[in-house]
Amino acid sequence: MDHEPAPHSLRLIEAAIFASREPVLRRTLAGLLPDDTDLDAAIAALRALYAGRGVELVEVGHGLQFRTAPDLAASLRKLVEVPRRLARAAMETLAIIAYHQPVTRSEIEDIRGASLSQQTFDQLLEASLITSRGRRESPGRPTLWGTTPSFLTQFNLTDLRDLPKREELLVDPLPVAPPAPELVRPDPVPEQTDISVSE
Amino acid sequence: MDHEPAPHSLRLIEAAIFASREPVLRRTLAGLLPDDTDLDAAIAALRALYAGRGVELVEVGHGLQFRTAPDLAASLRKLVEVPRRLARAAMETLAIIAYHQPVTRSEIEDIRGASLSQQTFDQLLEASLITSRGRRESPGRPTLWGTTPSFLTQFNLTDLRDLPKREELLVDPLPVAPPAPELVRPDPVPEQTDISVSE
Amino acid sequence: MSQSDPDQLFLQLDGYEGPLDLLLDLARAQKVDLEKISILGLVEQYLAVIEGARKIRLELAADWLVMAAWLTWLKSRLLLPHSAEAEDAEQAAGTLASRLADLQAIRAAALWLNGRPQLGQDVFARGLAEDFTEIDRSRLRTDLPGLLSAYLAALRRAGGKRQYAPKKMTYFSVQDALKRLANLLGSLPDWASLTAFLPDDVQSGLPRRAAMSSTLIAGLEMARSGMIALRQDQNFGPILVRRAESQTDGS
Repeated sequence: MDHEPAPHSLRLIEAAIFASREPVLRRTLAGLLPDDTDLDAAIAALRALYAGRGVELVEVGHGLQFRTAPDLAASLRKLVEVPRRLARAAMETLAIIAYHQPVTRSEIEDIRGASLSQQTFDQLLEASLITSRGRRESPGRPTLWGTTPSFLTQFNLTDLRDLPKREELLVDPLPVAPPAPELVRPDPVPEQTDISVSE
Repeated sequence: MDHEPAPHSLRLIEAAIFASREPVLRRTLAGLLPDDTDLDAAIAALRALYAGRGVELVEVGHGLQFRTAPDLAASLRKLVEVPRRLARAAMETLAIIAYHQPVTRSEIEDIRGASLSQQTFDQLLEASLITSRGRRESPGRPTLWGTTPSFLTQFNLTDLRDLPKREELLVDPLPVAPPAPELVRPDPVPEQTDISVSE
Repeated sequence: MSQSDPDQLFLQLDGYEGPLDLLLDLARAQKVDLEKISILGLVEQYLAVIEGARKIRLELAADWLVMAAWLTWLKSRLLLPHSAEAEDAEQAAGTLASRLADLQAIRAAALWLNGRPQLGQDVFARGLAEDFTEIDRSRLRTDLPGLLSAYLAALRRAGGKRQYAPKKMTYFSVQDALKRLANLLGSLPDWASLTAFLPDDVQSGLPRRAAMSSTLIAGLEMARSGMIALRQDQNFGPILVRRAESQTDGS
């Protein structure tokens, strides 16, 4: 790879994305640059610059963010405080909400065939992964639930459309479910690496 | 620039410094790396990697941290306007001036039933909401105050006549003054003063 | 984990997130496509598990038993020779199969999500964020309703406050006291308390004390010039006053 010494634009968007803890929207970046700058090209150049490094540029939830490379996770967990992973019930509830949103609580319970514990629900709310989305105009006017932008950010998704389709999910026979009761997922190896490059 | 694919150590300290919430001490970094790693060389290599870029590796106290390049600060600065609210006393004073103009300061105090602090008054003057309107030809020749065109703009009024009439505002009667002999001002608000509409 | 160990079995039941969860696991054990699964075989396995669990503990959660009852019904209908009821059962079995497929899809989705590098778990964002935001508070935020309610508030407060306006005090002066004492003295035959000479409209408080001291000073003045006599029988006792016996008979 041979590229010129980074031009001012490249440095500027690098600094802008680097400075922020949250993903930076493309239009924010565009606002920093002269009107005639090719933002996509600048982003691509920046991504290339960080390819294979300890920190990578990823596109999440309509914004850009630098993140540490996934393969360094084990070493970094020693350094950075990590919250508890979501339990299986929470993950499944989250998946239902992601796929069926907007969805009521009783619909979630129907799909899982189990009642939803308050604790699980609170955990998802506290982590800002789900939020209320109005009410369904049916008897009792139950609250509808959906995922938040943080959901996209947390799971490294650009868009809800990044979620695999149902058919894609069901092609392979599922890994045999771990024998209960302590359903701790044995850290599945990420299938394909995260960077959802949008070209 | 041609450098070898960054070795694991370099990537690891890069990610560690990036993700850490505080500047990272050298000995913390050393703890992450294999014992035989030359930490100083790794840090120097990392610093070189960022030289001239939008982000630089700096040493603060005994720790290392990334910082955006100082020359970019001006471009990254983002001005957020958070308009102030007028304090209650200022709002009341302004309202009295709007309805009773031209009005002297001591009349304002009489109407509000409270003394007017210079600070409140200055705030209105500085915001160009009120201005002096000559003097009353009475003992002491007190200054008369009135609202400005900025006042109209600020409140989105085309004319002072757009203000609702006082009678329209007073849905409830004012508290009845006690009948006592000690009443100094028997009729507090002159009936006619309403809005001094300037035709 | 041996299936024959009943304690183990119960423990296992405890780990499932409801009957559907267990059914899905049992179905997957058949290692065929969910479309082609033997519902009848599934039902039998479920009932066997529940039966086994009930032998250990009677207090099995209601939804396990509700499902067991429903599956028993389903099984009996499925075994019927072709009839209207058997058709109902076919339909119910189909519904069950599709619910299991839905749950399987969700489980797969949860696994897929869990396999993503999660922010804060597997990948980390900048720890020491920099903030370039500058806040400008120079503008005013104002609104007309605020102005109007402020006006009303001011008027109301002023109206309610009037009763507290301090009244102008005009104290009973020594001059007043001299005059009053001189006037009233003529009508006084004998010793009388000095307080009797206080004006009628001072009842209490500061005005009364002021009038009291003015009257006393006036009394002392008049006593010195021999017009009256003063007497006080004891410390802090009432001060008595009387017209002087004669102009020459001084104090």
